[in-house]
Amino acid sequence: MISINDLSYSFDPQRKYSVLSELSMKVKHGEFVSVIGPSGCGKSTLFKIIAGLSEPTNGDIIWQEASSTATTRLGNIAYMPQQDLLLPWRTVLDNCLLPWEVTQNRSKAETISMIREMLERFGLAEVEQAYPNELSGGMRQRIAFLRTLVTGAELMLLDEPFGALDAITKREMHKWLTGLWDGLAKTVLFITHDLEEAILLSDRIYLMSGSQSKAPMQEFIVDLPRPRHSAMNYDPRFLKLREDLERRLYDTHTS
Amino acid sequence: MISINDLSYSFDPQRKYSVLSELSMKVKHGEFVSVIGPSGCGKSTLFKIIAGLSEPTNGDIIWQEASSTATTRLGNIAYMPQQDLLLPWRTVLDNCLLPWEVTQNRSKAETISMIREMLERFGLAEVEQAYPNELSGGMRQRIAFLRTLVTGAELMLLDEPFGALDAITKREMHKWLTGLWDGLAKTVLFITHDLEEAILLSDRIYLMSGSQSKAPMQEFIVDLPRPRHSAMNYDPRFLKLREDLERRLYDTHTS
Amino acid sequence: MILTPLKRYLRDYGLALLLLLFLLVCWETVVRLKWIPSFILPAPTSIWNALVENRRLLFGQHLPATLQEVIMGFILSVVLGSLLGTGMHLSRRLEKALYPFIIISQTIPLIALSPIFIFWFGYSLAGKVAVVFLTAFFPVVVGSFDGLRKGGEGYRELLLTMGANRWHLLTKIQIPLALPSFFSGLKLSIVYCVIGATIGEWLGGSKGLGYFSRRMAGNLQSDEMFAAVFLLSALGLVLFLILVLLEKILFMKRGSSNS
Amino acid sequence: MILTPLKRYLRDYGLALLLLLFLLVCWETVVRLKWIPSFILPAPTSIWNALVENRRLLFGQHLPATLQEVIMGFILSVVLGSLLGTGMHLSRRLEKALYPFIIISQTIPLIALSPIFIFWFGYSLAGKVAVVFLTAFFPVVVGSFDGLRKGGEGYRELLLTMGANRWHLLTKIQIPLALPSFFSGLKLSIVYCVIGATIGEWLGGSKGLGYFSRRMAGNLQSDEMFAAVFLLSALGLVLFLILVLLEKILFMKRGSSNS
Amino acid sequence: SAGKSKQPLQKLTLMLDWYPNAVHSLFYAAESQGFFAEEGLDVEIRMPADGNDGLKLVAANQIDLALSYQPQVLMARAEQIPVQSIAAIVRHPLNHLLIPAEGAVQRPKDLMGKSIGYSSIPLYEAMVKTMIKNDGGDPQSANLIDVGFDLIPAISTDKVDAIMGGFINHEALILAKEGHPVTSIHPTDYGVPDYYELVLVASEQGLKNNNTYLKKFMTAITKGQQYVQEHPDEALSILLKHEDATSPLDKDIEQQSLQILLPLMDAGDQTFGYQDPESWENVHQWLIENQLLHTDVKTEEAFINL
Ligand SMILES: Nc1ncnc2c1ncn2[C@@H]1O[C@H](COP(=O)(O)OP(=O)(O)OP(=O)(O)O)[C@@H](O)[C@H]1O
Ligand SMILES: Nc1ncnc2c1ncn2[C@@H]1O[C@H](COP(=O)(O)OP(=O)(O)OP(=O)(O)O)[C@@H](O)[C@H]1O
Ligand SMILES: [Mg+2]
Ligand SMILES: [Mg+2]
Repeated sequence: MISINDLSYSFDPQRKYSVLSELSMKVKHGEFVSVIGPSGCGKSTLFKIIAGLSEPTNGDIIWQEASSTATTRLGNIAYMPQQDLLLPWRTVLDNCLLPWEVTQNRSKAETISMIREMLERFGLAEVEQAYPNELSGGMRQRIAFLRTLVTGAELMLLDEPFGALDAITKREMHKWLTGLWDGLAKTVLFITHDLEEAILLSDRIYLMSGSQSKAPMQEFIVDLPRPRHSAMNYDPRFLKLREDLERRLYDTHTS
Repeated sequence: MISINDLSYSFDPQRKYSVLSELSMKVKHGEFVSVIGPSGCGKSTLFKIIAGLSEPTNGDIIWQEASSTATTRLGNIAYMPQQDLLLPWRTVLDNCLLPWEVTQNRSKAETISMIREMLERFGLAEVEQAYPNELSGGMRQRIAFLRTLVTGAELMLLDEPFGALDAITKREMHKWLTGLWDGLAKTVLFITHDLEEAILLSDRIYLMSGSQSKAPMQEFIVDLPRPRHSAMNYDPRFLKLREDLERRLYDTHTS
Repeated sequence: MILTPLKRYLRDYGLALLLLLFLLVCWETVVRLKWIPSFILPAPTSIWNALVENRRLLFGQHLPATLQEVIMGFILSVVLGSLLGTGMHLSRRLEKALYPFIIISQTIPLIALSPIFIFWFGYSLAGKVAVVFLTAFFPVVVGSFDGLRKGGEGYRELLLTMGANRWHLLTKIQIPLALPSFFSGLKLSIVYCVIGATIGEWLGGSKGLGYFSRRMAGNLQSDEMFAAVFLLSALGLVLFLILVLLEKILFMKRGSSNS
Repeated sequence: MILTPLKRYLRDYGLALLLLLFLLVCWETVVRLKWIPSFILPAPTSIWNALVENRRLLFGQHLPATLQEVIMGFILSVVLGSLLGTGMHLSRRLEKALYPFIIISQTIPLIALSPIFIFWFGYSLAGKVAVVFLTAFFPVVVGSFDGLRKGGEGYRELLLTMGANRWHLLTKIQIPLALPSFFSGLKLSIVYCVIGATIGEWLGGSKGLGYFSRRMAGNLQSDEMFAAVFLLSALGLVLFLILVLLEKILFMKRGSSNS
Repeated sequence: SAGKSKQPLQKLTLMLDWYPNAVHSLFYAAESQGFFAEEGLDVEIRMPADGNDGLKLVAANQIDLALSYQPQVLMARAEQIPVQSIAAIVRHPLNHLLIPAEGAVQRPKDLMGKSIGYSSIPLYEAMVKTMIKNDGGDPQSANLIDVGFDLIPAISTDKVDAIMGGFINHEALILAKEGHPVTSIHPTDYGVPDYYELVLVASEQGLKNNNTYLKKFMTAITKGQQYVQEHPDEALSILLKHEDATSPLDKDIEQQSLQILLPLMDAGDQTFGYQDPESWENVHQWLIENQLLHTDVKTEEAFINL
C-alpha cells in the first residue's frame, strides 16, 4: 500500500535540526498498523507527510507502486488530525458532510443516511443538529473520526482517534472499527498512546524512538489471532505482549 | 475542602434536559480524587461548575466551610480545561506566565525561574520560546498542565491532563505530580479515562453514570499503600482493583 | 411577559434616547438663546418644520432618488469590492498590482475628478452610482481581503487531505472565517454610500437629497438644508441597522467559535 | 544571494509596475490624441512638469502642512476611535447610545457644515484636525468594536478561573484577538485621513495640498491641480504602506492561530 | 511704506467671494501700498469654503466684512440674516449666459428644449428663465442642471448647451484659452435688472460697533482702487506676487480679467462703491417676481452708503 524509505524532515529551512531522520516503514494493503512513541517524537509530523501536507526534506514514499510526491497523495488518503478541527460554524451533520461536499462521490441522501447510521452507532444521534461547542471532548473526537470515515479513502491515517474516550466508549469504537476493517478493504495507520489498544487492534506496531542516535523505527509484530475482542486484555498472551512492548518502549527511551 | 450536595445543571433554559442531576460528592483537604465516566456524561461540565464558570441550576457547593456561589469560587480554584487553550500569540514561556500576570502573587523573576525549572523537568526546556502551533499535541498538554500549576491555588481541577501523553512521558508526569502532591498541601480533582492512572494516583475514585435513572455518583476507594509507583501495574492487588473498577464501570453503563 | 422585551429595549436604548433628548434640548436652547445664530445652525424645531413643510418634495422625489443611487452603489461596491478582495487574496501579484490603485482612488479628492466623471458619464445616474462606488467600495475590499487572510491553517490542511481545491477552501473555510471582517467592511460601506450619493449629486444633477441640500444652501435656507441633511443621516442609520440585523441573524445561526 | 530579494520584488511588483507603465502610456496617448481635453485630464508628463516647477511650493509648504494635519488627525482618530470602540464593547448601553451619533457624524456632508466649523474652530489647525478626525475615526471604531466582539470564549473562561478582572480579559485576550480587525480599521483610517485633510483645507485655510488643488481647480490649472492630487495620493500610499509594514512586523512576531 | 501710527492697528477680517483674483486687486494694492495701515487698519483676507459662507459668518460676527452679490444680500435679509451692503465693488453683472461661439444656440430663445448648466444657486436658474421668457421662449421647456463647481467641463464637453454662473472675466476667458470660445449674452439685455455683481457686506451689529473702521476701510480701498486704475500692471503684479507664495495664478487670464473689470467697477461721478437705491429696488422687484424672497424685505435697510 505504502512504503516509506529513508524519510527525513525538518521544520527549519536551514535543516539543522531534523524531526524525522532516515525513517523507513511499510504498510501492506489491508493491514492495521499502529505507531507509538514518546510525545514530540514526530508521529503527527509523519502522518502529515504521508497525507501529503508537507513534502519531506529527504527520502522517498512509494505509494500505489510508484514513487510519489506530496501532491499526488494529497486528497487520496483519509487523515484524522490530532485536534478534532470541527468547523465551529457547522452543525455536527454538516461537519460530517464536509468530505462529501468536496468529493461528491455519492448521492447526498445516501451520504446523509450513512452518516445518520454511524451517528446512531456512536451514540451521537441526538446531537446531529448541535454545534461543536455544545459537545464534550469525547463527542467531538468521535465526530472527527466519523468525518474521516466519510471520505471513503482506502488508506486511513488516524492520529490518536480515541484518546479522549473512556474505556467503554472506546471499546465500542474498537468493535466498530475492527468490524469495518474486516469487512471492507481498508488499510489503517494508527497513532495511539494506549498500548493495549495498539495490541488489540494492530497487525504490527512501529515504535518511534524520537532520538537521532537510535534506530528511528522498530517493528513489533502482534501475533494474536483474529477476531480479537476487548476481553482479551486479561489473557496471559496479551499481558505478555503488553509487557514486552512496554519494555521495548522503555528501552528505546532510556538506553 | 469542597463538598457538593444535590447538584443539578442544565444547559437549556427551560431545564427540560439536565446534564447533571442531584449529584453529590466530597473532596477532603489534601485528597487526590479522580472522576471517571462515559464520554459526554458531564465531567467537564461538573468541573466548570466547581471552578465557578457556571452557576448550577440546583444544589449547593460548600467551599471553605460555607455555602458558596460561583463568583466566590471563581479565581480561587486552579482549572485545567480539556482543550489546552494555549494563547497562540504567546510563546510557551509567556503562556505559562499568564496566571502570574493576573495574580502577581510573586516576583516575576521568581516565577520565571520556577517555570523554567518545570519546563526542564517536563522535557520542554528547548521550546521555551516556541509558539504553541510549533508544538506537538502532548507538548501542548504538558504546557497547559504547567500553566495550571503556576496559579498556585490549593485546589486543582485537572480535566484529562495526560490524555495525549505516551505511557512513558505520562509516568514521568505521574511521578512529578505525586511528588508535588505529597510535598505540598494540594488537593487534586482529576478527570481521566485511564483506569490505571486513576488507581495509581487516587485516594478515591468517583464513577459518574451519565444516565438519569441510576445513582449519579458512585464512590470507589483505592486502598493501596503510598508511595505508589508505576511498576505496581502488574501487582496482583492493583490488577484486582482495576478489574473491579472496570466491572463497576461496565455495570453502571449497561444494566 | 409582555413587559420583558419592552424593558429590555428601554434598558438598551433608554440611555440613547435620553442622550438624544438632552442633546436636542441643549441644541434648541443654544439656538433660542442666540448663542449660535439660527442661520448657521437652525434649531431642531425649525428643521422639523422645514421637514414637514417640504415632506412631499423630500419624501416623494429627493429621498427615492438618493435611495436608488445608494442601493445601486452599494450593490456595486459589495460585488466588485468583494471580487477585488478575493482576487487579491488569491493572487499575490494581483494584490501588489491593484492595491496601489485602490488606495490612489481613495486619496484623490472626488471633486478633482468631477470633470472626468462628467466627461464620461454626463449627468446620468451612472455617474452618481460611480461616485457612490468610489466612496464606498474600499472598506469592502479591505474587509474581505483581510478577512480571507485569517489563519484557519488547520482547517485548510484538513480540507486539502479531503481533496479540496482552491474553490472549496475559499467557500468552505475562508469565506466563513472572513464573514465577520467582511461585515465590518459592509457596515462602513453602507454609511459611506450615503455620503457618496450626496457628493455624486453635488457634481451635477437635478434631484436627490444632496442636490436639495446644496440648492437650499445656495438659497440661504438653512432650515431646509438641514432637513435634507437630517434625512440623509436617517437614511444612513436605517441602512446601517438593517445590515446589523442581517449580521445578527447570520451569526446567530452559526455556532460561535470556542477559541 | 543578492539577486534573490530583487527577483522576489520583481515577481511581486513586476506586474504592478508593468500595469502602471502601461496605464501611463495609455493615458499620455489618450491625452495627446486629444480624446480627452487636457484641461480635464492632463497628460502624465504635464503633471510631472507642473510638479517639478512647483516643487518648492508643494514640498516646502503644502505637503508639510497637509502631513501635519494628517498625522495629528490620525493620532486623534486612533486614540478616540479605539477608546470609543472599547467603551462601546464594554457597555451595551454606551454602544446603543453612541452608535447612532457616530453614524450620523458620517452621513452629514461636511461641506454643508463649513460655516459651523469656521464658527467653532475658525481657521485654526484644530478645525482641520477635527475634519480629519471626523472623516477617519469611524473605521477605527468599527474595527476595534467588531474586533473585540470576537469569541475567545474558551480563553476568557480560562482567565476567569485565574482570577482575571475585566481589564485582564481585555488586555490579555480581547485586544490580541481584536488586533487584525483593528488594523483593518487603521488601514482604512489612514487613507481617509488624507482625504479628510483635503476637505479640511477646503473648509478654510491658506495652505496644504488640498487648498492648493482647490485653488488650481478653480483656475482650471489642471496640471498643477493634478500635481497636488498626485502628491496626495503618494502621501496616502506611503502612509498606508507604513501601516502594512507595522502590521506585518507585529503579526510576524506572533505565532499564528492554528484554527 | 507702512503708515506711522501710535495706536495699535485695528484688526478687520475680510472674506472674499472666491479665491483671490484680479477683482480683488484693490484689496491687495491697499495692503501693499500701506493704505490700510494709514487708516490704522490691519486687514486679514480669508477665502470661503462655500459661496455663502461669507454672508453667514459676517452676520454671525465671526468676520467683519465679506464680498457677496447684490441679490444674495436681499435673499439673506429675507432669511433673517442681518447683513447690509456697504459698497458696490463691481457695478454690473459679470455673470452672463455663456454659449458656444459657433453653435445652434444664438440667443436665449434657442435654449428651449436644451440643457443649461448652472452653479447650484437658484438665483441663476431664475436669471436663465427670465432671459428665455423675455426673449419670447418658454422657460419651462429648458432643462436646467445643477453642475456644481464644474461649469467649464460641462460646456466644453458638450454635456450642456449653455452655462449660467460663469463670469465673463473668468470662465469665458478660460474657455477661450482652452479652445472653446463662447459668446456671452448679457442678462440685462433680456429682462434681468442691472445689478451689482460684487458688493461689500457688513453685519448690522458691525455697522453699529465698527462704523468708523468700516469708513476707514472704504477710504483705504477707494485709494486702492484708484491705484489699480492708475497702475494696472503694478497692481496685477502685486496680486500675482502675493499669490505666488501659495498658489500661482495664470497671468494672462488675470490681465485680461482686470481689463474687463476696471470699467465695470468705475462709479463715474459718484464715489467709489456708491450704491444707487434704484438699483436695489429693481433687483428687489425682480426677486419678488421670481419668488426668491420668502419674506418681505425693506430695500432701504439692505444697504448703506458709508
Ligand atoms: N510547525 C512547527 N514548527 C516547528 N516545529 C514543529 C512544528 N510542528 C511540530 N514541531 C516540532 O516537531 C516535533 C514533533 O512534533 P509532532 O507533532 O510530530 O509530535 P508527536 O509525535 O505527534 O507528539 P504527540 O504525541 O505529543 O502528539 C516536536 O518537537 C515539535 O516541537
Ligand atoms: N455549551 C453547551 N450547550 C449545550 N450542551 C452542552 C454544552 N456543553 C456540553 N453540553 C452537553 O453536556 C453533556 C456533557 O458534556 P461534558 O463536556 O461535561 O462531558 P464530559 O463528561 O466531559 O465528556 P468527555 O469525556 O467526552 O469530555 C454533553 O452531552 C454535551 O453535549
Ligand atoms: Mg501528535
Ligand atoms: Mg470532558
